[in-house]
Amino acid sequence: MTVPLVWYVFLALILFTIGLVVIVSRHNLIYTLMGVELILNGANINFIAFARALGGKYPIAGNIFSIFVIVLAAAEAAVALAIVLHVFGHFGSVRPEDPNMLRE
Amino acid sequence: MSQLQAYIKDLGWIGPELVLAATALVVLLVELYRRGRKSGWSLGLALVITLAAGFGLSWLGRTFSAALGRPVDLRLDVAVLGLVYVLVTMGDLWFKGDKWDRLVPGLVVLAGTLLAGYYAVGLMSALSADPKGTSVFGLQLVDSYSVYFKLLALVSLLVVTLFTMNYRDLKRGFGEYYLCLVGAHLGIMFLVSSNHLLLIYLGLETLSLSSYLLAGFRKEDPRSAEAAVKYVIYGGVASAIMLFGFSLIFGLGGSLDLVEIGRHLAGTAQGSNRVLVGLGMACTLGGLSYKIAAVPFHFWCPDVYEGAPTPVTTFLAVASKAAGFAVIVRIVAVLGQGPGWLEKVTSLMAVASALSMTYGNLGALHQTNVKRLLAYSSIAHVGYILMAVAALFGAATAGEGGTFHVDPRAAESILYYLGAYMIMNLGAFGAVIYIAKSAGSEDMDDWWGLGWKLPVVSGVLVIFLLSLTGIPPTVGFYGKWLLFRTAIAGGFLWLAVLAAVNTVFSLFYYFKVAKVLFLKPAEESRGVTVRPAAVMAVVLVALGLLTLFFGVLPSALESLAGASAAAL
Amino acid sequence: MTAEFLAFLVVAAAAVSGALITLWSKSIVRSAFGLILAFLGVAGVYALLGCAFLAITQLVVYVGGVVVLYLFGVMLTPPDLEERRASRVSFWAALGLVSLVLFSISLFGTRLPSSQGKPMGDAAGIGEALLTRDAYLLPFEIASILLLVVLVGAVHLARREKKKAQENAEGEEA
Amino acid sequence: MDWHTFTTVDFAWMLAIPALPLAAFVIQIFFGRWLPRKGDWVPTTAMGFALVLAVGFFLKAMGIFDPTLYIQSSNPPPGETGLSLAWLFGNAPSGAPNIVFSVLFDNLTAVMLVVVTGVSFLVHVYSIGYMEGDKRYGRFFAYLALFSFSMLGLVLSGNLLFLMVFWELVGLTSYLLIGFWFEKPSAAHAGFKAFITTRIGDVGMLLGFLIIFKHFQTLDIVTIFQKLGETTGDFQHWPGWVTAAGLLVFCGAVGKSAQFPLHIWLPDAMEGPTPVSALIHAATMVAAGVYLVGRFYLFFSPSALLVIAMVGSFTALFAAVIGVCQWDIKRVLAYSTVSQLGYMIAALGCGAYSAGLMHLMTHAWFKAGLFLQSGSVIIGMHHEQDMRHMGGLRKKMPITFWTMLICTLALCGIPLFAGFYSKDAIIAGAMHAAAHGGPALWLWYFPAIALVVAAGLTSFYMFRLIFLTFYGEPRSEHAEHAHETPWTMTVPLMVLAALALFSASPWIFNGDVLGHHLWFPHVVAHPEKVEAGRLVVEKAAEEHGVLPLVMSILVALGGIFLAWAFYYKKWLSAEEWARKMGWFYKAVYNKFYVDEFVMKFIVRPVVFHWNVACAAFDKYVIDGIVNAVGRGGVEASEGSGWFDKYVIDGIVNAVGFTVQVFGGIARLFQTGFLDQYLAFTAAAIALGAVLFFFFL
Repeated sequence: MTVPLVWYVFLALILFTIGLVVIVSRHNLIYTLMGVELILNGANINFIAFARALGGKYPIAGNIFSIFVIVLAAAEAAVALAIVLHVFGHFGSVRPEDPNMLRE
Repeated sequence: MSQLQAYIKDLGWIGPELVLAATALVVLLVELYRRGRKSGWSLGLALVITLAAGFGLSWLGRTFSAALGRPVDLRLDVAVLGLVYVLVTMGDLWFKGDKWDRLVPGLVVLAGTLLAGYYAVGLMSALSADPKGTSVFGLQLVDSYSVYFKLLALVSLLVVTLFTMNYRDLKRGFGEYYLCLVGAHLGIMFLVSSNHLLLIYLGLETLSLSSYLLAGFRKEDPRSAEAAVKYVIYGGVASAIMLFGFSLIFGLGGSLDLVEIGRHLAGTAQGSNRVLVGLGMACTLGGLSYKIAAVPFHFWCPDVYEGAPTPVTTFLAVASKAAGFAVIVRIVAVLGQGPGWLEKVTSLMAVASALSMTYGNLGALHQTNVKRLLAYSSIAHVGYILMAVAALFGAATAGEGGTFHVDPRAAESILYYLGAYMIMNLGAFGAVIYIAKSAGSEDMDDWWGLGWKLPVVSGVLVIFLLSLTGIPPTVGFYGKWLLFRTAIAGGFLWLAVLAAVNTVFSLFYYFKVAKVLFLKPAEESRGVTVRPAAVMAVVLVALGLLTLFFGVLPSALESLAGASAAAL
Repeated sequence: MTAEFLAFLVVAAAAVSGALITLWSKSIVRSAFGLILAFLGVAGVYALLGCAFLAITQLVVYVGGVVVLYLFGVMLTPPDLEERRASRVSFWAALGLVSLVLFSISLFGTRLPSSQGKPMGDAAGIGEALLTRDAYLLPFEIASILLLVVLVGAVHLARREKKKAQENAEGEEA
Repeated sequence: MDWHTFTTVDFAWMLAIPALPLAAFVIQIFFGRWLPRKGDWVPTTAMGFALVLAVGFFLKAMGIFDPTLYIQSSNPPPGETGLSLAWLFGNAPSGAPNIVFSVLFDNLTAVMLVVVTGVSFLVHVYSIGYMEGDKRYGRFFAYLALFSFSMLGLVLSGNLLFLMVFWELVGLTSYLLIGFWFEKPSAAHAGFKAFITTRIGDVGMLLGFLIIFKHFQTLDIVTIFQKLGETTGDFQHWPGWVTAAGLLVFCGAVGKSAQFPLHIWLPDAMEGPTPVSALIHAATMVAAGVYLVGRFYLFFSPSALLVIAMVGSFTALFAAVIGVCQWDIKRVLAYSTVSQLGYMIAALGCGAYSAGLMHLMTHAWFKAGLFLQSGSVIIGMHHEQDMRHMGGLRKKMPITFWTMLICTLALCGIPLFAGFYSKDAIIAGAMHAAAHGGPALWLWYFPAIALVVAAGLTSFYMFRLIFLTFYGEPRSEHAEHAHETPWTMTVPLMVLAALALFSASPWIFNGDVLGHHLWFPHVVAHPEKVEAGRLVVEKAAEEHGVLPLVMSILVALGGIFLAWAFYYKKWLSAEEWARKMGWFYKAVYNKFYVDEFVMKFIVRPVVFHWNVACAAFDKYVIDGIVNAVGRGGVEASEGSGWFDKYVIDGIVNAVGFTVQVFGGIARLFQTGFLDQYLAFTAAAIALGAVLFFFFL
């Protein structure tokens, strides 16, 4: 393994940051979900890279964790999209600032 | 011991969860069957399902208890369950309509909850000899700490189910609703006993995803939709951030198992990895703080509480929050062990505590919507509890190997307060459901003088509010006193002073509700058009009595909390 | 610079540039394709680390499932709803860049576990782990319950009420 | 390196320098309106005394302090000569960074004190004439005094925390002064723009300070430099974070010293009264950035210096080009200031340390002079600022004309004038850097070329200004009836003109026309430590090689000649040339669209979020207070009995008041907008991480 671990962690950190920036800067709920997916991918890279570096029983554990993350991400995407479409039905918008009946 | 025996023994330790899962499946089947209830053979199907469920539960119970080495006979309970179920389904065939639509799945859930609760009590007593419990499936830790939270979750499920059955604003989709509700509580039960990052993540997601769906369950109401979207987006982001924190903690703690992580981190001094571990901890604690709505991760809270159906709000404010605390306390107890980390973790908690109690109370001051007021009040209560979490290690002195250990008295105060908080908040939200339905409004300004029209429920509500304020002789008073004691003993005197100041502030808005209810004569009030079912009032009175009972005799709950805290 | 490092650079560049496309693109559809590129890059990272099964899963679930789901979402909502505010995006992007730079200064001084380079879990190993009592059987079961709940709940939310008349009838009964 | 500590008496007198304007400010702001002449003499006198003290210290530095020493004194131990929080409140907890207001006093400080107090005093005197009749006459002097206090504190401060505090105070007071005529929307907006734009640089500076603090666990600047020497060894090894910290600190200078791309606030800041422009935008505040770079000079690694040189020289060229196309007399001077600041920064970046700081001093005199003279012209022209409407003022305003000509020649770098010596040294330094290189050799040619070209442009646009304003026929009603200004205004002009002639090299006394024996490089010497592992250029700055000398004179004369051809003899037509230039002229005329770019992508997003917060604050907190007070008043007046009126209502109102005020805080955040929630949360996580890393 010639690529040092720190490069993987750095890549994960970059994805995390971009994901956060997408979340806070784009004005569309679907974009927010995309940002979440980027963060999850960053976390997964961490899991796999660390697992490989730790060795022992961890390569399997890292793989399993990542698979669960992927599965749950899909489930979450489904729920979130169902809710977003539902909101679209009520408010006619997918901008995060438009559903704004509840405040203060 | 063969693999199969070991397997069954493991199943025995997660009995309450299995019973709940079975209940969820039954609800689903019932719903499926009821969808096509026009045809005659559906009765047969109902009977088959009932019998299968009954026998299945009975078998499970017997096998588990045998595996645990305890004579637990569950046949009677199952028989009762089956009988009730057959009666209601048959009744349903004769009295078609909304009422039974609402009742049947609810009753199934009630029966399942009682059964699971019965089981959990059995586990609790089995654990009294050895509170540390055992590790099952190599992933979960069934100790008295987790069973305590399981009991809390089951009580919440019971009461929320009762509330839902009397919640008229929910018109259809009861099967789905209860499936989500039970699913959420299942998630809680896995969450509170997990000792492994993967299980924490899974449990939390089960809880969260079900909660998102529940928050948006009133499809015709845009406010409910707004609550759901705010919750799901905010929650999705928070859980992703938390997961990123997990990935770092995993890499630098060298394990997925919390105990091992703690050992590993305590062994490593703060070196060059300080920043990465710090980021991991900040992300993890931040992501988890969202679940308990601690400032500054609380933004979703007032909006979602207001928009969600009130029984769901009750669930979010009580069970979901308690589960979040269960995990946070476990994680803080693990992460804070290391000599370098203790101070950082507890300082973050202290800051969150100070912000939460102040923000919650200030926010509640000008609310007129009672649900929203309670939402802010719950943020404030999170602040009070976090005060004890910050002082979790007491006046920490390093043990062998330079690690720190949790002060059991601090943990006890947290557990006690969570129990107390659950009782009084269940009551408060229930009373709001009742009064809001009668007045046709959740706004306080429409409640003037209603206290004279609905004396029992309003009176009980005042008891709950007194308890939330922390006035003796209520359970809230004693709980708060424990928290203050913990904070002062742990060296957070400034937090205790701040909390005292905040309590004075909170008096103002809690009493505003009482003032509205009773200060004007009955003649000037709006008329009461709808009167919810009497069973609701009975539940509320029972909760009110519990509030007073544990206030006068706190030792009953305290000993349970103390025994459970010993497992940490 | 070895071939592996070169390969890493390529897949990492794919992942980052995909993510950046997602961030910057004006059209949400293009963003979704940027997301696909990012996912492909991440799958490449998995493959590079020797996790073939995970890489395939990533492709199947993310590229084949999640992104398609998002595209459905895009199709079901008017495309022109989001006006991209460049100033806002660049403001946050600048903040993100600053924090990233600051953080990576510390990151590259961090002592991390040394790489071991053992072969990673293959499909058989993962399958066995998923179905073994002392390994990951319980999470597997929990996930199944979770998926069931999500399925039913999402259907409830997404389902259109078919007959208004029937609703009204039910409303009267209530 | 030697470290001296000064005596308690010295320390007390040093503290008196900023304390005098502070006291004047307090007196003026509270009692000014009841004092005779609205109290204008209070700050003026205070500044006069401060000037005397500063000159005293300066002479001491010239005479007693060893010029080869970099830093003369350091953080005094608490209780001895420092004013320490630990000293006030008993012993500080062990391990906590000791927050001491310590004075860092070296020869650079001595020079800066004289510059600041000198310009400030002259501006005070000038303002007596300039601001006469203004409805907030007294208030203006109070602000001037407050600004002087902040600036002097900044110069004296020997501690990162206090440096930061005074730095921000300077920004705040400049906001007050730029927006002094806030009834004019453009003035209010300019103040706001200056505040926000410089704040963007300050964020970088704060981060840089945090990094420094994290690594050294101390706020004391002298201690930091001592420890830095240990970190970097003999200045051969530069850890990456030092470069990062240095560049982040430089960001602060970019904001305050108006370097590209944050220069956009300075031209707009001309909306402020002209004395303010002279004080803040020529001599003191904008110089603070250069001072900061000089102060932290040891912190800049070779690569950081390259960046600094590039930014500075690009700014110098860029602003000079824009200055050619301006019509507003003050805006020409504003762009000229940006350009000259670029010179100073570039000089520091090229290693010509004393040349850059010398230019800071000489520029302070003649640019303050130019601004005050333009103010005199503006008063004479009845507040007309467009040069197209001037002309022929030479005879009508002789004192203004002659002093302005002297200052202009100084700015153009004509021999015998102070600007010549400093600018020539800078160009010599840049050429030396180009010849000897640093890292990335060929890049070093850019500063040299850019600075020479900018020198030509400088003399072109300055003489364009002179010819347009003072020569030819009067081109408007006002120009016909222009008149000389009163003595309070002209005396400062003459003083500044004299300084513009003799401040660098008093050749009239010692005949050192070519500047071989300038006093400045001997007083503010190149930091010793720097010589070891880095570009060594100050020798070049002293020697004045023949090529730079000839070149800078030729270029300056060439610029003057061109201006003469264009605007006096009219051999060449400016309009014609502008048309020929086409899109380039358009781009220049529109200031290369940097304003639009920066406003759109940096300032406006910041302002957007800021406005949301401010609006919410106004709406909820301020209105809440006003309403509560108003309602309280109404109810109290309607109350029946005394008890009701004062006690019951008092309690009720107090409660209502509390609810309104404190409830507003929660409302501020609970906006109901999901996107804002997410942004708040991201900010909270970032803040938590910072807390975690740096403070807990």
